[in-house]
Amino acid sequence: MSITVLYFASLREQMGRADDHIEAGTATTVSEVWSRISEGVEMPANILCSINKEYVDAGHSVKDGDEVAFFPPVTGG
Amino acid sequence: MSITVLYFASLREQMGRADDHIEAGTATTVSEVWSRISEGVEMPANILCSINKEYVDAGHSVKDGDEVAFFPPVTGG
Amino acid sequence: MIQLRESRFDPWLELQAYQDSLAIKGKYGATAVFVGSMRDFNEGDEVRAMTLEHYPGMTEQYLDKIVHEAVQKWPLLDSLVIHRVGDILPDDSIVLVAVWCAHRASAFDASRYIMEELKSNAPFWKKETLTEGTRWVEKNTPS
Amino acid sequence: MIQLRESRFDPWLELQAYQDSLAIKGKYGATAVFVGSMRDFNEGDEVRAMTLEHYPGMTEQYLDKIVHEAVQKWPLLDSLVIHRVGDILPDDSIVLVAVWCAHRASAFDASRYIMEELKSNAPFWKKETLTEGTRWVEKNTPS
Repeated sequence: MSITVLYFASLREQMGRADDHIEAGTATTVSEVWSRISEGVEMPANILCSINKEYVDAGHSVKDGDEVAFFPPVTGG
Repeated sequence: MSITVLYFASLREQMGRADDHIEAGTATTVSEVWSRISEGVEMPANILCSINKEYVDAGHSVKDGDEVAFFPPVTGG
Repeated sequence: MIQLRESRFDPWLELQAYQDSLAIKGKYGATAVFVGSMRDFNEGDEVRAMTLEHYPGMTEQYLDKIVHEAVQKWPLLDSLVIHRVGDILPDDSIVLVAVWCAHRASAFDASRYIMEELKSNAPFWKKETLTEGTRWVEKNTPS
Repeated sequence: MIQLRESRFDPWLELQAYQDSLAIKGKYGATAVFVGSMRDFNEGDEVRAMTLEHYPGMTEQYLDKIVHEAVQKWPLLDSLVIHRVGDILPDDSIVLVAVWCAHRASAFDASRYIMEELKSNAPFWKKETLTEGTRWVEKNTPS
């Protein structure tokens, strides 16, 4: 199961990279993806998550081929 | 005591003139000015009044040299 | 700035020129604008033209009062109010209200306040030319 | 229409050109516009420049969603949303939101709704260049 993970803004800088491509187990969730890519760092409460460019909660399930993104609070406009 | 009276919009057309110049008694009010110029027609409830270009109630007193105006509800913008 | 105009104006070019003249560049983060235009249809009837009457002197004074009230209520950096008078055709701009503020809440609130006060109380009167005959607009709709 | 722009735009010329292209002349009585501009001062510090990051694809999709929600809620005749991305300087326009309606209440409500939803949820991130160093803007103020 192959998943693309994207990071934006300050989180991208903290991660030191813009994306990851991971092979997850069969069934997984956004928070499990976070655990995989963060090497045990807890997900900050204000981090937002999306799957395939739609907002989701951290508990949302992730399927093969999904694009998962993590980013800080938005500051446009 | 000389008073200028102005009419605007539909009221001006109903009066058939844009203004009057009247000699009132010593002390008078906006409604008394109306009575003088309207020949007994009661002031419609929605007519607005001003003295010297400031909104006033019909009971407001009028003094020598004042410019009194009567006009219908406003419809700008 | 407050202006009555007897001829057609382009609200966007007015805004461009006015904003360009302001010495507050980099200070405003929020500009809120309202433009009222003449529709070709009102109260179920086709409207061909319109005449906007005002009370010279009182109208300007009343617009000034509204803007001063807005300045008391919100931190406005600048404002522009332009209102047409005289003969107007469909699609013409009738009124432009613009405010410049540091932040957006006050810009939204102040522009709407100025427009509502203008519609409710500023001495202007519209007379519509229909397909047959003319009629005075009797009252503005509350917002 | 929704657009992301990588270079400076003049909101008033954009509005002039866009409105001129609309086939709704005489139908709209109310246009409400909001323009957000870059200030040279934020959170007590001088700001020299700014970079606006976005999430290509999701940002456009989210702006589209907001406008569709507004169309469900109010009778919009048309709308225009332009948002800058990339490198920005003080006094540059960051965002333009404009709506055209028959009547003013829906124009005021819809333009503010679109702006508030955009500020709250559309995926954009500002990084400021100060006199010394850079910093990410941490959150937008609620209106």
